[in-house]
Amino acid sequence: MAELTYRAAIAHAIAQEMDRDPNVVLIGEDVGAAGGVFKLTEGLYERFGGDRVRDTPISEQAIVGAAMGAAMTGLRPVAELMFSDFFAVTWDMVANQIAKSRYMTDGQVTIPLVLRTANGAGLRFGAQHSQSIESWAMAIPGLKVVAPSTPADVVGLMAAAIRDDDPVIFCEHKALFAAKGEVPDGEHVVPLGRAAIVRDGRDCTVVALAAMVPKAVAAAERLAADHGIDAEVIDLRTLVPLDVDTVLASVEKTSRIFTVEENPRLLGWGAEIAAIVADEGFWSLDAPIGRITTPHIPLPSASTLEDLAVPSEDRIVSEIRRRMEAAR
Amino acid sequence: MAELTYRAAIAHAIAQEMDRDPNVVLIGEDVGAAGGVFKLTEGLYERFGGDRVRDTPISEQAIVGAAMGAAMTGLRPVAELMFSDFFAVTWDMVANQIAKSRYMTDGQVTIPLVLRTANGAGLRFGAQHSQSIESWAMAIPGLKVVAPSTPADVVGLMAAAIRDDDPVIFCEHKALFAAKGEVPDGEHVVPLGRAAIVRDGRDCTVVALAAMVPKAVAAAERLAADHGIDAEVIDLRTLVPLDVDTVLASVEKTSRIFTVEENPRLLGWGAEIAAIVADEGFWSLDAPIGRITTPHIPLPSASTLEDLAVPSEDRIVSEIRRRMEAAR
Amino acid sequence: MVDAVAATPDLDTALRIYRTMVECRDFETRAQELYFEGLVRGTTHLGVGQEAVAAGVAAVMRPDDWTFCTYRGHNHTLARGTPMGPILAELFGRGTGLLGGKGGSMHLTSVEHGVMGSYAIVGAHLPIALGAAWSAQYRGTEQVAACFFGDGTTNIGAFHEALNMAAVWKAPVVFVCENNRYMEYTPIASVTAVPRPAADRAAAYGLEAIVVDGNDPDAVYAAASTAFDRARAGEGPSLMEALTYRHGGHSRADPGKYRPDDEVAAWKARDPIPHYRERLLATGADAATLDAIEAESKAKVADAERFAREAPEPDPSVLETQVWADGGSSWRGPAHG
Amino acid sequence: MVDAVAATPDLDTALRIYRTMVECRDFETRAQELYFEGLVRGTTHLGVGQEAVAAGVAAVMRPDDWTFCTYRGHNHTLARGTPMGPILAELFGRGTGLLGGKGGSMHLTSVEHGVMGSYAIVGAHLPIALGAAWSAQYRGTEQVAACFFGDGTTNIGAFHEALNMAAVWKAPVVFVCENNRYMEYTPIASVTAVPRPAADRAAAYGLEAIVVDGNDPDAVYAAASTAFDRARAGEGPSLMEALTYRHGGHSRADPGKYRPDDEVAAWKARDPIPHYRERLLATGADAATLDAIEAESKAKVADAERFAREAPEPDPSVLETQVWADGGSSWRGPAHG
Ligand SMILES: Cc1ncc(C[n+]2csc(CCOP(=O)(O)OP(=O)(O)O)c2C)c(N)n1
Ligand SMILES: Cc1ncc(C[n+]2csc(CCOP(=O)(O)OP(=O)(O)O)c2C)c(N)n1
Ligand SMILES: [Mg+2]
Ligand SMILES: [Mg+2]
Repeated sequence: MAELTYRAAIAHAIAQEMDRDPNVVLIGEDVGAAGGVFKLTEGLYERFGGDRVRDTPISEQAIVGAAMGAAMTGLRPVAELMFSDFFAVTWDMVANQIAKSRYMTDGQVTIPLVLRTANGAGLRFGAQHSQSIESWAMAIPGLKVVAPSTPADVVGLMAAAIRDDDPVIFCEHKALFAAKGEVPDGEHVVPLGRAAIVRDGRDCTVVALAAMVPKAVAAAERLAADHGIDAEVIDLRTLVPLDVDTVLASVEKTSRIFTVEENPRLLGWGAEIAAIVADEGFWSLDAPIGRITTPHIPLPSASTLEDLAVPSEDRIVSEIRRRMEAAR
Repeated sequence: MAELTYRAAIAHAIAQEMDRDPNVVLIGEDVGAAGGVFKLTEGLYERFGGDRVRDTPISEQAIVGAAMGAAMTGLRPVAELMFSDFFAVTWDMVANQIAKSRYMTDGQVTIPLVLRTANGAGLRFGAQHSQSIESWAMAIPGLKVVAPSTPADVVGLMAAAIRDDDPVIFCEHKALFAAKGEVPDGEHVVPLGRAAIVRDGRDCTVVALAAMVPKAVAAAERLAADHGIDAEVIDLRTLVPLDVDTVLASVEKTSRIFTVEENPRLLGWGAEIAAIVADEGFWSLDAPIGRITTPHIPLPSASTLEDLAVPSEDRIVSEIRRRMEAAR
Repeated sequence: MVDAVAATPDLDTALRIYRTMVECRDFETRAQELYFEGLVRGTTHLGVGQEAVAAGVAAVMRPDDWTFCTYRGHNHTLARGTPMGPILAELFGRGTGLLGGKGGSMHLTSVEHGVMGSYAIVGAHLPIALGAAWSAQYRGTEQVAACFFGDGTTNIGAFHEALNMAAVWKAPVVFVCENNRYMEYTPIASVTAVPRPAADRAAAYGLEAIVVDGNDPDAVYAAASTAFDRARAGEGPSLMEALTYRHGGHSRADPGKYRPDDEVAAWKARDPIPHYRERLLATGADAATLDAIEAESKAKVADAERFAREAPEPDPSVLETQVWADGGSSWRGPAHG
Repeated sequence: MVDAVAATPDLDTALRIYRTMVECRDFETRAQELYFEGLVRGTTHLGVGQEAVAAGVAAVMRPDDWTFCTYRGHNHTLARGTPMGPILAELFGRGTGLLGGKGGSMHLTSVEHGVMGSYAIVGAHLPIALGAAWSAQYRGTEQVAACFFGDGTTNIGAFHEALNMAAVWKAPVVFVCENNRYMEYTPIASVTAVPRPAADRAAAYGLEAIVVDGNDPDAVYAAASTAFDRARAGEGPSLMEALTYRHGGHSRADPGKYRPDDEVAAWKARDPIPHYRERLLATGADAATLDAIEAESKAKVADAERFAREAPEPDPSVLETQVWADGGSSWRGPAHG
């Protein structure tokens, strides 16, 4: 076990896979000599050279398209989109080409690639540099979607994503870059599609992702300590594949469920969880399903406003408490 | 009253607004002299001239970006995206620029534009020319989303969309182009954000949109005639603003709800409806919420397969029947 | 104009080119008839009149080179040797179609023959072809990617990004613009700032302007030889503009009436196939050989039609296969157990 | 190079240009200090060293012309007369900031001053500026849109689409590439197929290649005069490339260490402000006037700092305003009544 930051875990994870497989290559803007604008790829250029770690022009369509073409012909490219908001610039490549080509060709092409991206709010970067786009990707058949909340999961899920034969959207949360955690020694792989129960509880289920996980856990501790509410917290870790079983089993136990989402209100991943539970878990439910989300607004840049927009520990506590008490 | 096809209603609606307001202009690929590849804008170029009806190169980012710049500076552009799938090529303009600029500038800019597009399946055009993208737009704060199911609504909602001071994504369903219906004489405007109850019923609520509306209505007639199930069918008409009240009032009456969606399974608009009802309408519900959707797959092109993929009248009947009977 | 002096196909190659053109023409002509019979479904985009480009470029390609083309991709798919029967069955939407009925005319792909896909969203495949070229470069295989697209495609962003990045990376990709003067129904000249939509942009990527008579397969062959040699030698991409014309409309039932009659007539008079026949006869081929090629082509098309007519509808079970590499489409995590 | 003969600013204009440059410099220098004090939040991108471009172009603009710029937009926003206080308050994330705290440094906008937005996703504003120009053209107002962007921006698709469509439509838009040699940390030359990322592409849109010394405000003024005249005369867009340099890093705390020391030193030695001061003194301005401008600038910045320091945090109630034109953010249909 070594303690790593979430930031360092990213380069560590990529290095682990580049060491293992010479077909793993990395491209993106400033990922090479500069080590990435968030220093997420530091040292990789020096270690693996310019052939395997390539800087690109500001050409997201070409970056992602090239990754696809390379993946179709034998490489396992990892491409960085500097901010997840920039997925919009290359959404055709992602949603129409990469996601659909295997199906359209009846399996003739295989597209093993990872699109990594700095996702989420917290740095006061405003509406165009702070979005959480994992729900955009979840809505597109043919994409796998991963969003780790800990350094260990960064390493384990990155390994699984790179080894996976399908395209994976890998969301690295900006607000977690400085977070520290233990990472197992040696090769570490966490299979896609398995949620983690990060806190056991009996009274309600709280489903969270990425930066919302530590907040949900902290909120759960306060709910337990201050209000006698024992929340089970689930870190989904991957949206596709989605670990429906873990969620349903938890709701069966708790009879109540909340989602904690950083994304805007409408059609965040929580809507899908709610819809699934309102169908497959309906008979377990004792109370309305609560979604704690950012309002349906673009994200503001001012720190005061950004902090108000994104679900906070306080808001999670008070919302769950209000609803749990109303339902009693 | 005159009978028009859905197709003809589009040009009719645009003409109505171009007549009314000289700031309404139309751009897009082949929209001018050629009258549109689906003949949706036929006659407009002849009637309003090349200054108001402009052909563009194949440059969706420029088309949509130009519409935004023009809208910010006094025009009311209507821009056509030939197929809704092409929104992906210009998603940055739509989701990051158009949707967010008013908020980011604290209201300094107003962006009254309409992005019209041929949406949906049914023509055997395959995965990249048959998508239903209204749910993509619904997930983006700052966009209004309209998807009419009848010629009258095409006219009335197009008028409202063009007159609206906010950006509107206007989805014209390919499978409905040939459908006929009565359109009121004279100026016809249908406000955004009002669903229509297209069939009254007591046993369950069926929420549909665009091409799924006539199928849902036909299915409801069969459910009533053959199985004694009296379904209320709601045509949402607009996803944003969303007429939550009409849906909740119906569920209060029926205690059961189904969505009928053409989009892939995960995070279609039905997930949002389900999530809202599982929260705000929870105490009305007597049974799980059922979503009838396309599987979570890209759309196949073969007619046999496409017909299997998209919800059919048969599937709607059997799914609602199965669930209604299970819950009895 | 690059003339045909640089590299000239030998007789065998020229006959191969002729065969390819004839087969493409016969296949598409019949496919269009079958469209009007209601057997070909969805949409089709014919390359009738443009065969010399597909045939001329394919003639310089190695079997392990890659073709990336558009919805107007029948010619390119055939030119690499993909069998006609499965293509036609795919156009019929049948289960034994090239893509099992999942892709249709606009997405023809035969990885086995180096046809890495037909792309239906304008411009998308230029970066993708560049990516394949990058992979060849990285692995040192000397494979080359050929990427075909239309004049209208030169105005979309992906074109620009791909050309620049390919040039910077010296990627072994040959971009071939088939300038048929129209983007769907709109004349390219009315929406493009320069007269030669591709060639007049080459300098923006540090590339040579290459314009070639796209109705002359030898000219195409010559230009392609140079471009492929350059790519294989590690000298980077090329962008060539082939001037040609589609005889018919843009797609399906489009009669192409937005085009002046005399323009259509002039180009039909320059039909690449009879012209090439003349040239072959003049340069040593005998008529019997050419007649045999033509007859064989007709027979192939007839066989393909038989295959397609007899092909079964897709089995409903395939609807949910091949979303993922495991062959399935489940979005749920593995069952706990 | 276009030299400064074509149009030369008269003394008043030259002084205005000087004032603009000095104010921009003083404002940004102080903003950077306040960033390190923790008062400026989020991110900032300074144009220190690049002021001559903003000042030279602004000097030819009419009050009703439009500016579209990037996240590196302080200079351009100031150059149009936007008051400093609200800009700085916006950088602080305060409620009386230019955008009420909703936009931040990267989105500065002052419609009142013709500043139609600072755009933070590379390339997006080129089509948008073209759209504004189209609207001016349609309404016959003779307004011109100026659109500023960096060298790195020339490699993204939106650049290509906007340039072509603007040229075809003869839209009154002036595209100004501020070539500061870097896209964030990567030298532009290493990712671009041509030496002059903008000018070497002009011909691809049928436009003249215009390269101008971006550290010489008179040269910028001259080139801009020609371009704006052309735009107003209905002759279409221009694309000019101004060679310049940012003294500091790309953003925030970036020290810009990826740049060779001698390169930085050489460009700092060509700092536009002291050079212009020299020229003004040499061509008729008196030192007292220039001193006064400098002192006034310092005072303005101090005032702005006071304003920003005293500015209140945004009221929580504004979080959900101004998504829609009705001022609100509700996504629900009107209540039934
Ligand atoms: C991004 C995008 N925009 C629009 C279309 C619709 N469309 C299909 S083909 C076509 C014309 C393409 O013209 P060109 O590139 O010249 O190719 P050609 O059809 O002449 O072979 C258009 C506009 C599309 N498929 N993708
Ligand atoms: C589409 C997109 N890709 C990447 C970025 C990240 N990014 C911000 S500024 C920048 C460099 C831009 O370089 P240039 O155009 O030369 O402008 P400069 O910053 O030098 O003024 C990059 C890559 C972005 N904002 N948008
Ligand atoms: Mg063409
Ligand atoms: Mg730069």
